[in-house]
Amino acid sequence: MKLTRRQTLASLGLAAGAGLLPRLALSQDAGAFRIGALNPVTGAGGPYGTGMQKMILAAAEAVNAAGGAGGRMLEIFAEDTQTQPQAAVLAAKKLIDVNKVQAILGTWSSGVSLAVIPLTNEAGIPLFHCSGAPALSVPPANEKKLGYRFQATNDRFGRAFAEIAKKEGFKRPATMAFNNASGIGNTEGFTRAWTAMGGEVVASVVYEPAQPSYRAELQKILDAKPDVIVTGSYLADTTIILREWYQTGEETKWIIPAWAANPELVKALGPAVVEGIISVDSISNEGSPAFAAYDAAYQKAIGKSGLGNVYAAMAWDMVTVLALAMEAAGPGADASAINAKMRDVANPDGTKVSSFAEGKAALKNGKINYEGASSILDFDEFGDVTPDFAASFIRNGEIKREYQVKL
Amino acid sequence: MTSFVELLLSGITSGLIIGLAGLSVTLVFGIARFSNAATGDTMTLGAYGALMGTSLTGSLLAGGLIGLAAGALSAILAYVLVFRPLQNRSPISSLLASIGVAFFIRAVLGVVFGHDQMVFQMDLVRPFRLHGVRIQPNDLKFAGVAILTLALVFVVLHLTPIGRRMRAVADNPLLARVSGIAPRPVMFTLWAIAGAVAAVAGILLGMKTVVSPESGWDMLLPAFAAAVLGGIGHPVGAVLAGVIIGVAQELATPFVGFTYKIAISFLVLLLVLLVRPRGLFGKIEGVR
Amino acid sequence: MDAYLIAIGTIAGIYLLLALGLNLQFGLTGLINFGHVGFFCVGAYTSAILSTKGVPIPLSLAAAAVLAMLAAWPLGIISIRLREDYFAIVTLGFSEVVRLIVTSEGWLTNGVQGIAGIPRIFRDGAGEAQAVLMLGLTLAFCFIAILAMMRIVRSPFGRMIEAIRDNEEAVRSLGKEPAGFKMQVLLLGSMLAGLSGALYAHYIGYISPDQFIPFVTFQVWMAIIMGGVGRISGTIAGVLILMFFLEGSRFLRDFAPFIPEVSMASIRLGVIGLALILFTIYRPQGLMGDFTKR
Amino acid sequence: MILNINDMSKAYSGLVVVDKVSIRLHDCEMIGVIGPNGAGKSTLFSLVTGFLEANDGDVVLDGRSLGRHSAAERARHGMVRTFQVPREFANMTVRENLMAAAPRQSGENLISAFFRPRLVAAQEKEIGSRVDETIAFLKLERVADSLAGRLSGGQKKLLELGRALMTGARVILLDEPFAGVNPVLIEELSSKIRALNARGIGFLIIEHDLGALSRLVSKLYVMDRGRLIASGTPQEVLADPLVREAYIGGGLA
Repeated sequence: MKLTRRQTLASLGLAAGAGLLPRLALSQDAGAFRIGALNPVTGAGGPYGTGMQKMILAAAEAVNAAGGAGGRMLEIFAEDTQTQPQAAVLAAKKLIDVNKVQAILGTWSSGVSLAVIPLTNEAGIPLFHCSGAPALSVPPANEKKLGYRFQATNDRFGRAFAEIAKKEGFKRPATMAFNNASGIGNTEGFTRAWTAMGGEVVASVVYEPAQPSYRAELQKILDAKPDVIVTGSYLADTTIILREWYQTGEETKWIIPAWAANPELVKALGPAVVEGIISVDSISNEGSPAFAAYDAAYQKAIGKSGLGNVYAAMAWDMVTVLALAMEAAGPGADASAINAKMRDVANPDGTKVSSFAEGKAALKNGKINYEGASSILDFDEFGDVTPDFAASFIRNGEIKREYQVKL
Repeated sequence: MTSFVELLLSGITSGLIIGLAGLSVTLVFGIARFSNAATGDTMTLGAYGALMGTSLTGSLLAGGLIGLAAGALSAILAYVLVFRPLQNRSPISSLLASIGVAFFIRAVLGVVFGHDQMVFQMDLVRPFRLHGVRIQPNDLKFAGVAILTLALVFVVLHLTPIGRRMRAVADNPLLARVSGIAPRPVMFTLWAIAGAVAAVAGILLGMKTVVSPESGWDMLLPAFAAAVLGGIGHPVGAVLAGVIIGVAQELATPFVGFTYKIAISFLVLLLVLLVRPRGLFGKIEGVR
Repeated sequence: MDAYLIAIGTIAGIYLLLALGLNLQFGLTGLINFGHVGFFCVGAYTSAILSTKGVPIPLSLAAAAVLAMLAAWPLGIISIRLREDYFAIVTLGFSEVVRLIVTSEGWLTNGVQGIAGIPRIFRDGAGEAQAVLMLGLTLAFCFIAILAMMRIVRSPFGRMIEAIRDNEEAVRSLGKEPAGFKMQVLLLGSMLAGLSGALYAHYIGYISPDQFIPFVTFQVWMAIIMGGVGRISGTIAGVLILMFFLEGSRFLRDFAPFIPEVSMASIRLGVIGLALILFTIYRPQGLMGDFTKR
Repeated sequence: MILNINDMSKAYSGLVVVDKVSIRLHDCEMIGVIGPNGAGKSTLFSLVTGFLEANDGDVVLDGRSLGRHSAAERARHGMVRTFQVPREFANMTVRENLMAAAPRQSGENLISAFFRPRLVAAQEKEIGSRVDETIAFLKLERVADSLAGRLSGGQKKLLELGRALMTGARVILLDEPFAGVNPVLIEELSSKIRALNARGIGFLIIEHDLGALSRLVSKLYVMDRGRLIASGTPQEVLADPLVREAYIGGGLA
């Protein structure tokens, strides 16, 4: 088996071409509005990516069924980020250069969004993402104000933690953060908000993942005698830390983000260990009609409840909000005209609507306010959603929501 | 002071796990003569085996034995399919192939079990105090299992005919072949033991932490460091070195910063190679 | 030209620089460097940090190459005389420590947040023209590197490193010190990796510590092993295979919808693993034949 | 040329492998070292040439102590060894093997290799002609461009000898030059060694083929369990009862 360099090159080109062909052959109808669905189908985001992609398709179908937006049908080009910046950049380049998409929706991890946003900025098209990193709100990443965040920032989570800690009457908080942008974002947000209230953080630790033991880290925290430990952590490390903490015999309270303090954690550790833990979540819009519509679509596409994939709900909202903005901007509007209408269709002071069809009709009579499936979906000046938060307490193995926190 | 002692105890427990992994590395190195990068993922495999076994039989002990068997079996398979065909080639071939084996095991585990964490359902108990020092019963159990495993391995190595033959091969493979010690049963025993020991390390790690397809690979560097520090090919050395590394990690990180925890084992590795390339207990070694 | 293929070509060029360095180290000299990604990382961060602070890009590229080399130097002093598998472990550890350092030293590297907004090398003109220029620059570096490799292979230096690969003891018995040669090879390969990292940083525009995991090193290993160890043509072929594999899996879903998407990352890992095993056992000389038939 | 090996000793964790061995090699002598398997002969060679670190003892070549020098430095001073199992550069041709052995090549410096091509080319030409001579002397013309790994055992021994010659060695330590070599080639090899000796190169030879060795050397040293137990002319040594005893089961010819 001897391949010359030329043959190898040729076969590579051929194969790549063959892969592209079916997509290129899709009706690249000049009138359609082309959208790139760039999701973490494989890699760490794999559990969510497929659902996100399918919900983008489903929402686009709903828009097209309602006669399109701004006189145009939506056409979706789906790609996988592999939850890796390098692969995501290649995919984004393909979407922008080959498919000529006019918006990219659904990047998930902060690393990927940070890598892709320079490309969308340069192409002058919007990027809708659900990443937590605060850096995505401000220049250079968001200098063109084309980036929209459908998930609360980690910093905002941190502020919610501080509000809850204050409300619960804690005096001596300590923090533990997983060493990544999201984990540190949470605890730094907390520390900033807490010290702004005049409080003091008695100890803080940033730890590396994948350790056989977190005893030394815990010891440092516990030595400061905190009354509550606030974490920016994930499920695996939270499991290990709580297990070791319980076995030290200390009685401390915990405030943990809901993606870590969830039923899985209760199952892994048993009710005795997790008793009294405060789990903090941004409030999704579970009771809303928009959520019901999304949930039905999710059931149909995946066969599971839409509750299990909050990012898929965000992806659903991304398409709907984009289509509403297109409708508001009118036929033939370009990306910047559409971008200018984003807050007009999503933020308050308008008729509350919960689907594209409803909104399209209401737009004829003036301003609308889309209330989404993932949250009520209001954007601040940075293009970030500003959801409220809920504090849930784990009691007897049940996670019960007790009150809301408005920031 | 009590907190120092507590950290020390905790370090010894994690150190024993590192030491077990290092023992597996060092056994393979002593007899099969290459650094087995698949050790970490054999650990993971053992942990998953034990998880499956526990949920099938409902007993942690039976599950652990199943995990142990899974580790041994996979190591023997790797030997028969990969390392035996390579045994007359340079150790580098085996090392490279062992990385392939590592990736392959991890990929299979990822496909079969997914990437969500899994945990051993264990009773968590509050510690008791001895002169003010908190002693965690589970730590004692882990240490007990680790020490029992070590004892068994040393019994096999020193008190059984096959163990004596293994040590003979380790001392001089050429001589052993000439003098008629058939290497084949020796090799099978070696891989069974190496796989089982790695599996025990993986199971203990899984009980202490959580099980995910990546968890074993992260232990590879500490395991190698333990093997080198102990004097590669030297079982007792590997275990003691593992304990030293475990203790060093727990005690030193509050000073150097927690994010540099993994770097400690690398530092130990470098220092040993610089100062005493033979390791703490190294015998004659082709030092160049 | 298709913009997507230009993008693939650029990434392939970046990988090729990495692979050429590793081929010099392993294929020609027998150095088992399992920490190649560490030097790639040093290069990427050097150029990213300097250029975002306003240093002109040609300078930051040069600094990246030099700094990666400088990082290799103490490592070489400590470990170059070690047995080959010790060297492998030490280099693997080195790359992990580099990753820990860029993770932890946030004041310099912005830690886990990574460095965003790294300026592109070509900023004027249309997007397509920029992309073609970047591809051109990357391939030009590859071309220079390939010419240099060919020069090295034909020189007495090249003869000596191949002798070291074949039998280090014999080299010493002839009165030559292998360590010096190996050190130079380590430095050269690291320089290429550093340059490659710098190009990568400017091309992707965003770097963070989790992009520099050992898996990258082993992808490059797979490339040179599949292509043919010790041969420049093999290195090129290997990188093309690697790109085809990495990008091809993007299209695999169109043809094999039965593979669950979530497993795809595992499958990629498994294929790399299998390739390493099968090629080491059955075709150690790689697809392009081995160094013996240059 | 005078080589003095003084009180060479080596022990591994208490086990003495080489025990105070002293050997003297005067102008252009050829000396044989014999002894049963495991007597420490090869270890002695490694100690002398610096491949193993000695616990004690020294090597003095022409009045210069080499005991603290690295293996490569010792080789550069003119003391070159071969190996019991040939260590050819298997993936290089015979010619390349020999070219690589030539000392002081400026092309081995990367900077010269890149920026002084003419100097390097001139040197290569000069080395090339010396290699041609060596190949002709060793009668390796037919395999000059074959890969060294494909040579027969005897040819590999010749090649190692050739490489040693290319370094300009003054004394060569041959470790079992006749092992695995067919009888015809043994004669060939012996005659080459004799010819080189006549040109002024000293030889220290470990060999089990006592017949061939006795015809070659003027003096034999006998080692057993790490110690020298006898020395003298081949006739004297082979008649020594101590030697005979040491060799029982060792297969004395």
